[in-house]
Amino acid sequence: MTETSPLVRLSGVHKRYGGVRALRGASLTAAGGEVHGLLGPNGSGKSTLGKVLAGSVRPDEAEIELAGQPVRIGSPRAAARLGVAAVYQQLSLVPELTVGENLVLGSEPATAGFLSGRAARRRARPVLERLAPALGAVHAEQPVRELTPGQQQLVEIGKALLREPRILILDEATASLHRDQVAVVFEIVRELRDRGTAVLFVSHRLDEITELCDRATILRSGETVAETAMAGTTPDELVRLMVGDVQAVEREHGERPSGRVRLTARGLAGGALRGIDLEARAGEVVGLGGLQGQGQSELLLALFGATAATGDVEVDGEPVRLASPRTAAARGIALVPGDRGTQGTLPPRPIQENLAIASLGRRTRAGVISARRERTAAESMVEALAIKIGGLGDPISSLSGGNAQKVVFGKWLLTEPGVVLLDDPTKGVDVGAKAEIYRIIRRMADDGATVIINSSEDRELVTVCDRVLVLFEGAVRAELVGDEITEERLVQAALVIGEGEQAPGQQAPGQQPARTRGETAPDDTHEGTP
Amino acid sequence: MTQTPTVAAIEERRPLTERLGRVRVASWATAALLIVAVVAAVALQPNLLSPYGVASTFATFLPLVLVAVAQAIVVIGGGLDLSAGAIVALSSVVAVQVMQGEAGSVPLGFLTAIGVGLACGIVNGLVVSRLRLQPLIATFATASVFSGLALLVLPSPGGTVPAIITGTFRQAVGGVPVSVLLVVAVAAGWLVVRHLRIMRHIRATGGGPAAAFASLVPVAGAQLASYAICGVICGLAGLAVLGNSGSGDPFIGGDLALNSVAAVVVGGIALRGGIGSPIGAIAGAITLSLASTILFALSLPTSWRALAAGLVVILALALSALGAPRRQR
Amino acid sequence: GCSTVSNEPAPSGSDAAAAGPFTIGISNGFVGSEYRTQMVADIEEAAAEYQEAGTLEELVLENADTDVNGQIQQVRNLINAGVDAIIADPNSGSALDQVFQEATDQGILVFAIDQAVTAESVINVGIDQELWAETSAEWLAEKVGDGGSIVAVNGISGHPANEARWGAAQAVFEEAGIEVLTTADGGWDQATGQQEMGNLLATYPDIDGVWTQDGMALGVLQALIAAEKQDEIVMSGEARNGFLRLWSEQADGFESIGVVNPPGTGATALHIAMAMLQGAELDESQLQDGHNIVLELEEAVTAENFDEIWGEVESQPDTYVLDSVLSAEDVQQFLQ
Amino acid sequence: MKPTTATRARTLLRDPVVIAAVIAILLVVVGGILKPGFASPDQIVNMLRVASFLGIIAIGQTIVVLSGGEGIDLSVGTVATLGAILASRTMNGSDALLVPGILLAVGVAALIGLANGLGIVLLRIPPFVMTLGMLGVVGGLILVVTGGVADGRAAPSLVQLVNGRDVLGIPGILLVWALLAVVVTLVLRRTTFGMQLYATGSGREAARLSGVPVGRVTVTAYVLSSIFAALGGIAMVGYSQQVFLNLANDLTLPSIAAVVIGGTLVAGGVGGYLGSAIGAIVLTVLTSLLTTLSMPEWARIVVQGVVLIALLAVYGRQRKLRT
Ligand SMILES: Nc1ncnc2c1ncn2[C@@H]1O[C@H](COP(=O)(O)OP(=O)(O)OP(=O)(O)O)[C@@H](O)[C@H]1O
Ligand SMILES: Nc1ncnc2c1ncn2[C@@H]1O[C@H](COP(=O)(O)OP(=O)(O)OP(=O)(O)O)[C@@H](O)[C@H]1O
Ligand SMILES: [Mg+2]
Ligand SMILES: [Mg+2]
Repeated sequence: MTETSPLVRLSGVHKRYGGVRALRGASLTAAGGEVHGLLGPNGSGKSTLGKVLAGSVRPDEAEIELAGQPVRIGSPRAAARLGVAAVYQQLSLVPELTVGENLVLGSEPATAGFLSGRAARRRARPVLERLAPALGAVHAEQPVRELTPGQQQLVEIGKALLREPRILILDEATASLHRDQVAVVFEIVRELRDRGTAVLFVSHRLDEITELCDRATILRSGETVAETAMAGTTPDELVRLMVGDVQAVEREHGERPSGRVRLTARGLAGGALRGIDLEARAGEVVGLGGLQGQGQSELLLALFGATAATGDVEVDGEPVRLASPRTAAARGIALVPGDRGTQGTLPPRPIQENLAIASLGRRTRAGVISARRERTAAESMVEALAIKIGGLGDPISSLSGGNAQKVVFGKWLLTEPGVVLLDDPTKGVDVGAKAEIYRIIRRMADDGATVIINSSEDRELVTVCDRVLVLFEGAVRAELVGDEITEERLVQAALVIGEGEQAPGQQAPGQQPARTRGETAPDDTHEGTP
Repeated sequence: MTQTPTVAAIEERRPLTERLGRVRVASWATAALLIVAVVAAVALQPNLLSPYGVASTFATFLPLVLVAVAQAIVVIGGGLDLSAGAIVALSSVVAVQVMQGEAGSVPLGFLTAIGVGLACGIVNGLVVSRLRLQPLIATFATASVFSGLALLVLPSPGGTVPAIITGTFRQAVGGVPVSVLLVVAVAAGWLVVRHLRIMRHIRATGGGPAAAFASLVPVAGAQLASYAICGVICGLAGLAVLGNSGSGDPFIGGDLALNSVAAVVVGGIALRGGIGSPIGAIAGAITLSLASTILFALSLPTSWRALAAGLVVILALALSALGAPRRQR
Repeated sequence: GCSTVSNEPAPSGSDAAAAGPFTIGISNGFVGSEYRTQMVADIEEAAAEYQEAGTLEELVLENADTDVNGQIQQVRNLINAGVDAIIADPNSGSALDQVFQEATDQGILVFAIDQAVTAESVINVGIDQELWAETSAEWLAEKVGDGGSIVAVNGISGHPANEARWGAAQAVFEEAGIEVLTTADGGWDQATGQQEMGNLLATYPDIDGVWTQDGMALGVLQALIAAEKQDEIVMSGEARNGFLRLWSEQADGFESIGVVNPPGTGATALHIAMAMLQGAELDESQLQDGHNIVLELEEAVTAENFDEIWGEVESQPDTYVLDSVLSAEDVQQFLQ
Repeated sequence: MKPTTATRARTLLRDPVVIAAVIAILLVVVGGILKPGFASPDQIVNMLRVASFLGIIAIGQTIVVLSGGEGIDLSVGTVATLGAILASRTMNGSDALLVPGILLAVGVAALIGLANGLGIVLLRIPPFVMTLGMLGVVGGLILVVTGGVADGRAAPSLVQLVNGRDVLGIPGILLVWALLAVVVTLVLRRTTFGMQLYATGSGREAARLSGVPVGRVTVTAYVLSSIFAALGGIAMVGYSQQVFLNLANDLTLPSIAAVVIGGTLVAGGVGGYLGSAIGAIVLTVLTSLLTTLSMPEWARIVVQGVVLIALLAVYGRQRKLRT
C-alpha cells in the first residue's frame, strides 16, 4: 500500500432485510492492481456487500469512496459509470437473447436509437475470443438458454469484461466452473490485475483463494472481522477466521462396501446419455467424474425419472419405472438437484414446508396434515443438520445458500431414502457447512443408503467417494476405486479420455491412469458426435 | 486445454441455411395455421377474392391487427394490456370530437388520436413501472378509467368521421386496396421499429426483469416505453376503427383487448415475455379473424356456432402451443 | 391511380323482382339475452313461410356475441355471401353506418331493428323508444303524484336507446313535478338491477316510485319484495312473463305497467324486405325522417287488462317477451 | 428471538388481509356518513349477500392463482352462468330437485374445469388463453343447452337460503360462505393438497423434483375453480330466483380483482382465501357506494378504476428490483 487513496473503500455499511441484518457496519478496502478475496461463511453478507458496491442493493447506511472520492451509487447504471462491474452469484442473463446480445446488454451501441449490429459484434468479439478456450463451441448467435450452466457463467463474466471495469466483482463466479474453465478465468483475472484493476473475488473454494488472491477481507455476520495478506496466512488460519474451528472431514476409504447391490442401471440412454451401465451397493458412495457436462447431471435426473430416458433400472432387484420423480421417490430414491434456486427450493414458502414437502404422506391421515408432527419433523431436521434459521415460518428465501442447501438435504432425509442422488451438493456452500454435508453423506451411507454424487470439485469426490465413474459423452468410460481416487488421477482420467476421443492416437502410451471402460461401452457411443 | 478454441465462437455470422433452421417451431406453427385459414376461407367463400372482398376483409382485420401488434410489444416486454380496447375507444371518440366531420381537421384528428393513445399508454406504463402494480389487474383498472373518460367525451354514439378517412379506406392504389397496404405498412413499420435499442431493452425486460436490471437495462423505462408504444398503436387502431365505422362510439372495441391476447398467443408469443415477434401477432390476428369467417361460411346451425368458434380458438392455441419451446432444462 | 373498391351494384330491386328466390342475411351481435333469441326465432318463423313458397332461398344467420368491430365483420361476411337484404340488430346506433353504406352501395337492402341507426340508406324498423318510455313514465308520474320522489334504474348510460328513453322519461317527470333522486345503471340485467335497487332502497329512505326499463323490472320488484316495500313504492314494470308472473303473485295492492317492446320487429322487417325485394316500394309518406318505419305500440299491460293478457301468455316460459309481428298484409301500409 | 408486541403489530398492519379489511370498513363508514342508510345493518347484510356470490367464485379463482404458472381462470363467469342454468332447469322451482340440480351443475362444471386443466397441463396452452377459449366454448354450450332461452326457476329453499334472514337475522348463504371460507382455508393450510398447491405455485420444477404431482395438482385447481364458479352461480339464482343467459358473466374480472386485492400473489404460491373473501366484500361495497352517490355514470366508472389502482398501490405492489 502506498499513501495514495485506495481504489475502493467501503465503510460502515449497514443493510437489513426485515428482521435480518445482512450487513452491520461492514468495511472493505482494496487497491487497484490487487485481487482481493471477500471471504466468510454462508450468509455473512459477502454478496450483499458486493451488490451495494455494484448498485443493485440500496444500503441503509454506507460510506463509499472510489479513488478517494466519496460517491453515492444509486443503481447498477450509476455503478457502471463509475467503472464498477459485477458478476453476481445469481446469473443475470436473459435466456431468450443470444450470447452476443447478452454480452452487450445494457450497453448496446446505437445510432439515433437504432442498434448497430456491426459495432456490437466488434465489441463482443475480443471477449468471446478471450473466453473461447473455456467456452468451447459456443456461438455468438446462440440463445444462452441452450448453454450449460458453466458456459452461461462464462458469458456472465464476459459481460463484465466487456465493460472494461476499474473494479470487478466476481461473486462465486467460479462455483459452477470446472477446473479447466477456472484456469481460463484466472488467467484473465491476472491480466486485469496487472492492468491495475481491483478485483473483488468471492469463493468458497479455499484453493482458489490461496492461488489467486493477494489480500482478503473476512466477513462474519455482516461485520468485517479481519483483513489479511494472503502471503502470510495458511489455509487453516483462513478457515479459522471465517468459521471458527472446523473439524475437517478426512477421507476414509476402506474396502468397497460389501453390502448387497442396491441400484442397477443398464443401457440408460436419452438426452445426453448414450448407454450407461452402473451398479451400486448399499452403503456405497459412488462419484461421477470427468469433464463437466458429460452427462453427469442427466444421469442423476434420469435415475430420478425427471427426464425422458430409456433403459432398465432396478432398486433392490425390483425394476423401477422411470416415469416421474414421484414414482422414484415412492421407491426410496431421493435427488438433491444441481440448481438450488429453481430445482431445490420453493422460495416464498416457509422453511417448514420446504422440509416437509417430499414426505407429506408420512404425516397425514386421509390427506389431513398433523401440524404438530409436521413441526416436530422439521425441528428434528433443523437440529440434525444444524441449520441456522430464524424461525420455521420464515421463507426459505431468507436463508443463506448453505443453509438452504441443508434444507434441501433435510427434505429428502425425512423420506428415509435408500438411494440418494446428489448433484453438486456443495455448490456455493461454505467450508463449515461443506464439512457438515460430507458428514451427512457418510452417515447416510453408513446407515445403508446408496449415494451417487456428481461434483464440480474433484476434491469433493476424493473426500467422500468409495468409487468414481468417469463419464465422457454420456457413457461411463473409466472407473477409479478406493485408493485410486486422487485429484491427480481424476484429472488425468478426464483429460486422457477426452483427448483420446477427440484425437485418437495422440494418447501417450503408459498414461493409462484408470481402467477405461471404452470397450464395454455400446457400439453407438459415437453416434451423433460430429 | 482439453477443448481447443473453436472458430465458431469467433465467427461473425452463421450461414443462412443454419439460421433458417433456427427459426422457432412456433413460427412454423403460426404460419401453417395462417395458410390453412386463408385456404379454407377462400375455398368456402370465393367472394373474398373479389376486389371488395379483399379490401373489406383487410379493413375489418386492421383494428385487431394493430391492437395485436401493440399487445405483442407489451407482452414481449413481460406485461399485458387489458386496456387496449378502452384506449382504442377513447382515442377514437376524442378524434371524432376534434374533427367534427371536417376534412380540414383530419391531420389534427390523427395527432389527437395518437396523442391520446400515447397519454393512456404512459399512464399504464407509469402504473406498472413506477407503482409496480401487476399488469393484468392494473390495466383492468385503467381500462375502467379510459372507458369512463370515453363516455364523458362522447356521451352517446354519434358524430361523423370526415369522408376522406372512410373514403380512403375504400380506395385502391394501383389496384391494391388501401386496407391491404395499411396492413403491409404495419408489418413494415415493425421491421423498422424492431431495430430500436429500446425494443432490445423491452425484450430483455420481458425475458427477465431482474437479470435485465442487473445488466444495466433501464427496466422501468423499457416497461414505460412498451406501454407507450402500445398506446400509440392503439391510437392508430382507433383511427382504423373510425375508418370502418364512419362515426364515434364510446363502447367500440370491447372485445379487442382479449382478442388481441389470443392473437398474440396464436402468433407464437409467450405470455411470460421475452419471446416472439409482432409479425406473428399479425398472423395470429388474421388467423383468428378468418376463423370466424370460415365458421360463418360453413353454415353450421347457429346455436352450435359459438361453441364451434370457441373450440376452434382452443385448437389454434393448442397448435401454436405445441410449437412453443418447453421451458425445462 | 386511386379508385373506390366496390362490387358491381346488384340490379335494383324492381329489376330483380322476377329474379328470386332471394337470400336474406341476419346480423345479431348479442346473443346473451332471451329477447334476442325470441327475435331471431320470430324471423326464422316468418322466413319459413317464404321458403316454403319458394321466394326465399336462404336465411343466412350471423348470430354471435361480439363488439362493433365483430359486427362490422358480420355484415361484410353477409355482403360477401351475396345476400339481397340484411336485417341487423345493430350494436351501435352510428358506428355501423359505414358498413351499412357499403352494403346499400352494392344494392343490398338494409334494415335496422330494435336500435335505429343514423345512416339514411338504412331502413329502421321499430317502435318509438321515446314514446315507449313516456308511456310508462306518465303512468308512474300519475301514481306518484306531484312532489313525489323517484329513482330510476336505467340500462347502460351512453347507449342510444337508453339515452332516448331516459331523456323522454326525464322530461315527463320534470313536467309532472316529480323529483328524481338518483339514477343507477342496471345494464339491462335482472340481477344487476336487483342489486342496484337494493342499494338504492337502503340509502334513499324516501322513495315513492321506481322507473325502470325492460330487462330489469323483475330484479327491481324482487328487491322491493325483499325490503317488503312492494306495496309502498310504485314501480314501472315490463311486459315479460317473469315479471308478470311475480306481479300475478302479489297482493291486490300491487300495481304496475308493462309497455311492450316486441322482439317481433325483426320478423316485421323480414316481411317488408321480402315485399321490397319482390318489387314493392316504400310509401315515403309513411316514413319518419325519410327512413324510419315506426311501429305502433301495443296496448300496455296494466291493472285493468292484466288478467286478460296474463291468461293468454301464462303458459309461456318466464323469459317470454310479449310480442307482436306484423303480417305480410299488415306491412302493406308502409308500401306503395 | 420472540417478536415484540410492537413488531407484531407492525407486521399485522402490513398484512394485506388486514389492510383489505380496514379498507372495507372505511368504505362502509364513509358511505354511512354520506348516506346514513348505507351503514345500516340491513344494507350491510344486503351487501354481504351480494358479495357472497363473488366470494364463492373467488374461492376457485384463488386456488387457480395460487397454483402458479400464470394461473388464472377467465371462464368462471360463464361457468357460473352455465351452472346456474343447469341447476335451475333441473330444480325448476321444486325443493325435491334442488340437490340433483346442484349435482348436475357441479358435475358439468367439473368436466369443464377438467378440460381447462388438461389443456393447460397436457397441451401446454397458457391458462389465460386456454380459459379465454373456454369462455367462448361455455358460452356456446349455454346456447346449445338452452336454445337461447334459459328457463327454470330456483327452488324455494334455495331462495330462502339466499334471500331469507333465518339465522339470527342473517341470510343462510352468509353462513354457507363463512363455512366454505373456513373449510377452504383449512384445506389450503392443513392438507396434502394445500401444501402441494402452494409448492406447485412457488416453483413448478422444484415441486416436481420433490415428488409433487404438479400436473395433477394443477388440473385439480382448475376443476375446483369451475366447481366453485358453478356454486357461486347457483347461489346467484337463489338471489334472482330466475336464471338468465348472462347471469354471472360479468363476475370474472371482479373475481380476479378480489384475489389480488386480498394479497394473493399473481405469480402464485403466496396468499390465501381469507384475503380474497375480504377483497370480494371491498369490491361489492365500493360498487354499492358508487351507485348510491349521485354522480354521472362516466364518473362512477372512472372512480372505480382509480380507487382500484389506489387500493393496489397501498400494498399490492411487486418487488422492487433494487432491494
Ligand atoms: N433479498 C433478501 N431478502 C431477505 N434477506 C436477504 C436478502 N438477501 C440477502 N438476505 C440475507 O442477508 C444475509 C446475507 O446474505 P448474503 O447473500 O450477502 O450472504 P453471502 O455471504 O453472500 O452468503 P453465501 O456465501 O451463501 O452466498 C443472509 O442472512 C441472507 O439470508
Ligand atoms: N448507494 C449508496 N452509496 C453510498 N452511500 C449510500 C448509498 N445509499 C445509501 N447511502 C448512505 O446511506 C444513507 C441512507 O441512504 P438512503 O438512500 O436510504 O437515504 P435517503 O435519505 O433516503 O436518500 P435519497 O432519498 O436521496 O436516496 C445515506 O445518507 C448515505 O450516506
Ligand atoms: Mg453470496
Ligand atoms: Mg430515500
